[in-house]
Amino acid sequence: MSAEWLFYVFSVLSVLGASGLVLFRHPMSGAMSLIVTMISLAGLYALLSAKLIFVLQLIVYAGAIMSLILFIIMFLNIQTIDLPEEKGRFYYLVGGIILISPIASFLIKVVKSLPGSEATIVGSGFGGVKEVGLVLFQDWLLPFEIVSLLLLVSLVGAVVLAGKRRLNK
Amino acid sequence: MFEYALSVMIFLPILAGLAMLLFPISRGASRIAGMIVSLVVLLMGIELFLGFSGTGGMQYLENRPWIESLGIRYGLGVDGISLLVLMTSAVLFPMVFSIFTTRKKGYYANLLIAQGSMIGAICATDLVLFYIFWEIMLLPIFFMIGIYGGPKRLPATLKITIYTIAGSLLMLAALVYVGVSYHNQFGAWTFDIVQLGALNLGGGFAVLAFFMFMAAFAIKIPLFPFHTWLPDAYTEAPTATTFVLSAIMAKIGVYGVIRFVVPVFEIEFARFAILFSLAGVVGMMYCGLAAIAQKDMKRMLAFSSASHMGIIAVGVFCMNVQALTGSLFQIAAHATSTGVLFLFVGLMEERMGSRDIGDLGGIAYRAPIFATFFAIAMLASVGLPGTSGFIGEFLIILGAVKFNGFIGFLAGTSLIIGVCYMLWMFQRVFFEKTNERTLQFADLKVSEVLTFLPVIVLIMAMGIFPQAFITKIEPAAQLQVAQIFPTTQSDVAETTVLTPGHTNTKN
Amino acid sequence: MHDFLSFLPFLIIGAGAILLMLLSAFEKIQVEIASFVSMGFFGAAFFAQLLVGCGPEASLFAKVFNGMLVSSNFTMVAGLIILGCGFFTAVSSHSYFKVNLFCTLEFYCIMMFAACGMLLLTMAQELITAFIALEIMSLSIYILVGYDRANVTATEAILKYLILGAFAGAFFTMGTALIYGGAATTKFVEISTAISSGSASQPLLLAGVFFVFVALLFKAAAFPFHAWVIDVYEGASAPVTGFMATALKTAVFAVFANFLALSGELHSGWITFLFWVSVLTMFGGNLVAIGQSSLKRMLAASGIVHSGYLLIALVAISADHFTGSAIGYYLAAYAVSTLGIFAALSYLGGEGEKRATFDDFKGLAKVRPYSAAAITVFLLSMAGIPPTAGFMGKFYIITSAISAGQTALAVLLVVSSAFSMWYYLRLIINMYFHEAEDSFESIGSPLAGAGTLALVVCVFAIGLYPIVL
Amino acid sequence: MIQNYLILSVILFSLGILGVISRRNVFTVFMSIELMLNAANLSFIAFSRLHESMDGQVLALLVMAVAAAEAALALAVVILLHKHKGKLDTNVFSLLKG
Amino acid sequence: MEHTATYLGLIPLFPLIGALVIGLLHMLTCRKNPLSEMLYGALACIGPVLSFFLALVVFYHLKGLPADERMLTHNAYIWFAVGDLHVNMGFLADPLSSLMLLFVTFIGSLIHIYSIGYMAKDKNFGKFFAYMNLFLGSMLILVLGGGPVVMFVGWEGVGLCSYLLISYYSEDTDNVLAGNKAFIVNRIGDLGFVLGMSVLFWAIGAGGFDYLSLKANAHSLTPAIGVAVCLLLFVGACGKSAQIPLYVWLPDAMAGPTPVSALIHAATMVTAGVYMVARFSFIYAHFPSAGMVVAWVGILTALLAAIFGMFQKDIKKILAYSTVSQLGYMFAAVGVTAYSAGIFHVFTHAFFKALLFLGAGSVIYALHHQQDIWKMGGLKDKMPRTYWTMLIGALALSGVPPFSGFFSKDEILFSALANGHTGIWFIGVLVAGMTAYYTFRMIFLVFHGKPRDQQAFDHAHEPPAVMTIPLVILAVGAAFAGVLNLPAIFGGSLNVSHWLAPSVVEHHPHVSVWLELLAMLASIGVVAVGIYIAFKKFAEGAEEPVFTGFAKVGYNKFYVDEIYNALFVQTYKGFGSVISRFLEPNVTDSHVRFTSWLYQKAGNAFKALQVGYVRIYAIYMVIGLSLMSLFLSQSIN
Repeated sequence: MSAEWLFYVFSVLSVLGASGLVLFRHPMSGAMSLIVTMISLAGLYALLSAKLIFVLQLIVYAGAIMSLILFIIMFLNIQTIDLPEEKGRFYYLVGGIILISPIASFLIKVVKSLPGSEATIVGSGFGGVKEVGLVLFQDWLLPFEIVSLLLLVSLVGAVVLAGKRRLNK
Repeated sequence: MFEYALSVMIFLPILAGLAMLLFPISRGASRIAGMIVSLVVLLMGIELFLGFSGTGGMQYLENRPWIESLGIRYGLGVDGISLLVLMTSAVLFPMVFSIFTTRKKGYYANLLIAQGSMIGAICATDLVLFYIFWEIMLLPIFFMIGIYGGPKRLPATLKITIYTIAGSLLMLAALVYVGVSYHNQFGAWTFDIVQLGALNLGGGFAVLAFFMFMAAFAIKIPLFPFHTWLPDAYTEAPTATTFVLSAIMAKIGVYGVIRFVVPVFEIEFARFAILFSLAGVVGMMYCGLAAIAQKDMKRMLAFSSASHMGIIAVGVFCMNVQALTGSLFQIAAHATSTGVLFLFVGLMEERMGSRDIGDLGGIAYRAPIFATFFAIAMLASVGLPGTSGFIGEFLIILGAVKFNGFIGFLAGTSLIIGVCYMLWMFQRVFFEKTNERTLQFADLKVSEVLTFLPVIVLIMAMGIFPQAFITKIEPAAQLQVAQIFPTTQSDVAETTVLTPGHTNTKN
Repeated sequence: MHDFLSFLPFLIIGAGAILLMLLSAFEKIQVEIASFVSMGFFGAAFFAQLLVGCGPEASLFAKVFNGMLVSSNFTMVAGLIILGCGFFTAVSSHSYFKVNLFCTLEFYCIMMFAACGMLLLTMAQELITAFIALEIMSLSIYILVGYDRANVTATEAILKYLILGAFAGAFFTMGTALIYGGAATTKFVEISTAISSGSASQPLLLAGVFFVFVALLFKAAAFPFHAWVIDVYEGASAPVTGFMATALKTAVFAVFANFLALSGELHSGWITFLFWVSVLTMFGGNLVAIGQSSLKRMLAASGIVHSGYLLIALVAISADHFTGSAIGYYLAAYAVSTLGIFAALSYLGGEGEKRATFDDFKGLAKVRPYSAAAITVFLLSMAGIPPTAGFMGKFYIITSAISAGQTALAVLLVVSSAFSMWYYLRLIINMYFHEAEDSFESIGSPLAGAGTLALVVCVFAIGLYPIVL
Repeated sequence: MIQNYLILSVILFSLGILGVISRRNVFTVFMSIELMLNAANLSFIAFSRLHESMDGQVLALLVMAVAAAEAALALAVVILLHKHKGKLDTNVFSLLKG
Repeated sequence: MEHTATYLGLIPLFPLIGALVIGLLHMLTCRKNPLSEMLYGALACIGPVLSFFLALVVFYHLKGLPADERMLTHNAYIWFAVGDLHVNMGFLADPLSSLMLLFVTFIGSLIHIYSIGYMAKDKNFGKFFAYMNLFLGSMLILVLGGGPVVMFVGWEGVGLCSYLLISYYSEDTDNVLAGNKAFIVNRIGDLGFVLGMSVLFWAIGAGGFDYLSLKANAHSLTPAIGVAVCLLLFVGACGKSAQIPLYVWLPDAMAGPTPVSALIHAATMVTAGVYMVARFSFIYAHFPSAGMVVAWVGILTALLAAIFGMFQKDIKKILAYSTVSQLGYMFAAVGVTAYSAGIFHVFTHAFFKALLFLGAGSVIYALHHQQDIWKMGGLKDKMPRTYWTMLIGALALSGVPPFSGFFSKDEILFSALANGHTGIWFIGVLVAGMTAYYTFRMIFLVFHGKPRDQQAFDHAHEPPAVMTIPLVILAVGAAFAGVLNLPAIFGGSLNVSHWLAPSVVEHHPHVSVWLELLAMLASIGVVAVGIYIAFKKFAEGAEEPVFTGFAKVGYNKFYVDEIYNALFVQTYKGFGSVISRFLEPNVTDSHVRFTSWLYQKAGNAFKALQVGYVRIYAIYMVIGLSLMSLFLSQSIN
């Protein structure tokens, strides 16, 4: 029972956080509400017995990525006057909701088509670091390896785009 | 050596033209080079013509695999249907090089490329190969009009190019459809026209493909109402280009119908022949009427050319051997008459700076030789017996009467319509009073006389001794007509019943 | 051994990328040298790919990679195209950066990373691998697009590309998730067996495949996901645009075709969808192209049209014995001519790409006849006029479409090509039929001329001897 | 049960789309995309639980890595944008159009 | 039974070669140093004279054969052969064509000689004779042609020469316009000819498309097709021989030099239609209903032209209308299947009408190109030879016995009556009176009374002998040609009719001699009345009247030219300008314009959609996604 309660709490929180992201004018507020969403998601992962992901969600997402974003927001010293006016924001929101509703309803229809079976109990090893690690390095070696390439590109790219540049004179 | 005659005739001019473009040579040198190349082609053409025996089959065959996975072959050959078209394009080109001396190097190069690709389109026996040459031949035309044309050349260029390419692209889809259908029926890929003849098409897509083929050819010929590119393009193009367009390129449209549409789409052809022949006669009358209102001589000739093409097309759709032979003959006859008229107009423009009918007058007194030549070409174009124009026109009308009395009557009116505007123009330009512009018009120089004389002689010879030509083309026409008939006799029967009631209504 | 050889081109390019990355630490190394290095690596990889050839379809390092990479004739052809594109992009960059001085060594490095991503993408037989490869490619391209940091339009281009690309990437992820939910796997082979055994959840698969398609269609710039491509092409520097237009498209269509071909059932279920998308893409692209005055924007829009043609080829592939020959051939033909155009633009654009519109190229033929002739050849190839490669490509697509019973698509294709004539001819008309207003001076580079000539030769060679088939 | 997670995932995903299409602030837009990725991740985890296979978790892991790489680049771009115009309005960057 | 005679081809060839030689000489030399007129004149006369002698040879050759075998053929070569259609360049000389041959070459030669005088000092002397020779060659092809297609060659050839010679004085626009009119109207007729030939070919031409084969197969013609063929061919004849409704070109054709009018537009070319109908008598004879059309058209034309002729003041126009009128008689004759009568009238008409024209030419020549009869008068004494010869011509034309015209015309009228066509006969007699009236009106006004233009009169003189000798020769012919076909009533034996019998299909009805006599007296009476009225009105020098009422309408030729102009020419031109000004740019081109307009507009719309805001692009994507989702959610139950 408590799992269901927790689920509802986390889901309400995450939806609220997401709504905050969409609604708040200042990115800082948006970022803060996104962190709420992410933490709630981490909780949901835990409920789904994905322990490693739960941890990584907290560390990588809520921790690293979001702090990077916050850092940059503060680094750029965004003032309210720098922000776009976005006068017609609410029209866009309403219009956007209308636009998205077919997509959402389609997806929900898809999801509803799944047979509604209760989750079975999984073993305690499910989602643990070791177990996931084994799968990762045995079955998913190639994606893992090429992610390194991706990160390398991203690294070089960040340097090229934002770093100092030595020009070919 | 003569085994590869056709290949040489195709690629010698193309390669010469490309080389001319690539290497920096002077204008005069390029003209002379072009002349030599076209004369070589001419000699080969004459040799080929003389060696051709009118058996109805293909001769001078070359056939090599090219893209084997789709059965596309490099296939060339000449038969009675293509012979005269081929000869036309071989015979007429040297004249262009000999007459116009003021153009740039690129112009001569483009002319050569045009010649090569046209010969290619005429000789190809493989649909894809034909299509390739068919498209290539538009390119030099495009550049010649665009670079060397008249003041309003840009819209004209765009119109002709996009219009004709649109048509040919439709044909591309249709020809692939034909190839795929063959593959589905016989399990092998081929685009060889002889083998495609065995194809048995039916159903809506076949009709669609037939119309797509016809769209390409109808635009090129041009059949009414797809002729609207023609007046602008013919008027704005430099004379030699207009000459090439009207004398050869338009004919390849007609030729394409005979060579590629008839064998494959016998049923559809017979079914819609009445429609297209009607388009032919309506176009003939429409353009003929439009010609009378033109002030620009070249534009008038453009309409006249369209009008004649209409009647040539009628001959193709009448599906009897007389009309078909007439069309094939008229193809050459029209090239020699109207084509040469375009050259004459070009000469006049070059010498007097105007081709406006209202500006001219009395040239006959200043230049009797020129006037005589012009008159002979003009009379051939209106179909006077004793000139080349008569035989074809007579045969076409004769065949059209058999095909459908009403069409025959309408086709016959070309006798009247043609003569109206031609005489009107001749009166304004060659008769009446001279003015200061025409006073200084010099008669043809000896070199020009020598250039035109062969064609003038040819016009007369084709009128007086046409059998020399007809024996070579008639068997092929017989075969072609025979090809339609076994399958479609029942369809055609009702349309060919003679209805004389139609024909005597104008008393 | 065969696995290794098949993988060799990827390794060569990766090694080259890393080498250049390391070299960039040294102040002394000139950009020109980097361009030669990258040319060398691309060339080496190209010949490696060519020499290896490929037998039947084979899974690479099946034990280690778990069948996530598969090489076949089709991937080899796609790889050859990508490597060739890389080579010629390096060539045109070489001359481009003689006048536009914002290049550093990392440019070539990132280009080679992009090529790595593309090569992986062509071989990927698993969704998340494909996604990562796609991201490697996309991130590299983003960087290349925004490489000229001082240029606000380049920055705008990267912004647009990045936002929309990431947006599309999110759909890919969601799609992968749904497919994973439906079939419990993300490997193509296993998805195929799941579908045929009926164990997969149809709705989830439908939605998942749909989202994956959305992402791929976005990358391929299909209608209505095409809007970014025009702005991004304009903002990016000419060689990069050329690279994007060719190599990226090749990679995307390769993975698209591989994905579609995984199961005949899957393919046949999506024919109607792809049919309409391809029709809209062709005509939408034409309509966008018609009004453009900037060459790059026109080429971007024409790229949309070509995507439409390729989508037709996708409709017409046969999932049972998939060879991808029509797609491969068309991609090659399209790549050669597009590369040629962008090479010419790189060469003739001048400093800061000051010659960018149709009007800027008026009278080019009078001043630089050979360049104009080369551009004409490329344009004619794109327009599909024989005897160029573009014509044969179109011919094969029409053939495959009609063979697959999609006659209507074939007809629409030719109608669309007729429409497309207008803007190709417009440039030719501007080059040939007007008097020159510009002197078209540019810093001569023998390499540029040689590269263009090689491409011209390729256009005709591919057109006249379609050995790919 | 699992369906609820998926529905939540769909809702979050939709909100992410909404953020992208209705907001002009660059940060918000990027974060909305992150939200979409998170929604996808939630689906992965939920399906992984449903199928009782840890592949889904690995996939989520890889997606996180990709998201991180993307975020790094995105932030570099944001800095670049800020350098140019001092604004974070996506509508400011509309030189390329037509 | 036919015989081959290879020299047949030479008959047209001589003048044609002459034309070529003269034409080339003239073309090459006229600009710099023209050759002498003597040379041209000599060259020009060689061809016709040689042809004339060959024609005599043909005549005697035929005469030497039995009546049934009087057919000489010569197939020079296969002209063209396509499928069943075999057309030889073949010539056929039978009694009919040999008769035509004789007088064509004879009169042709005379007129050539006459022209040497008439055309003297013309700057295009050589050109004139080239055209004349060309004409004669074509005419001979027409006459000798062994089949309809060969005949058509000559048919169109003479049309061309007619055009060239009418517009001979081409600096004057009106002359060229007259030439154009002639050519175009002739072409309308030619359309009928060609269509007729085509129908004929498909009906019975497969067995050979020459007269002999056609004649052999004519029995298999069905009535519908037979009538159609007859009428279509008759359209051709109408054009060439100036019958209603295509007669309008002939009066205008008088713009050409007078010898041309004499040769082409009176004696030879215009009778080609009659000749053609006679040639096809093997068809016409089978379809009397078609013949009736021919006869009525002919006689009405005769009436109409006679009415016009009564009011004209141009001497050549008067003669022109009289030619039209006489041609009407001829068609009436062939229409009632009196082919030999028609042909005989062709024969006599050639003499007296050529004579009249040449005489008129002398007058015009003498008066320095004055053609208005109201400006002449009293020339009788100044130009006696011309006067007397013309008088003979006028008497012949009026049908006064015993001049040739009387016999031939009477034969026609009698045939009509004998075949039961009283109406035709009655009109014919009426027309005979009118003919007499206008002919003598002309004679009196020109030669009698007082000179009306004293200055011109003073300069008038008899033309040189080269012009008068042909007049005299023709006058002899005009006076006595009638005896060749003297009817039985005068003790003759219809020699010409018997000569022609193998060539034409006709039968002579037997009617009582009294009827014949009565008819003859009636026509003589009417003629006498006509001459008398003319004498009363004009012999003593009348002044030019102001036409009112019917006379004005008649003088203006019932405004037919104007009506034709409004009805056909202006309509044609109107169509032309509507097409080129309105239809061509706005209607036929509309499919192109509309497509490109739509394309451009749609392009602009799409251009406007590229707003440049990234958010909007995302919205496009989402719109697409939504629509696709809607589409896809259909497939999920």
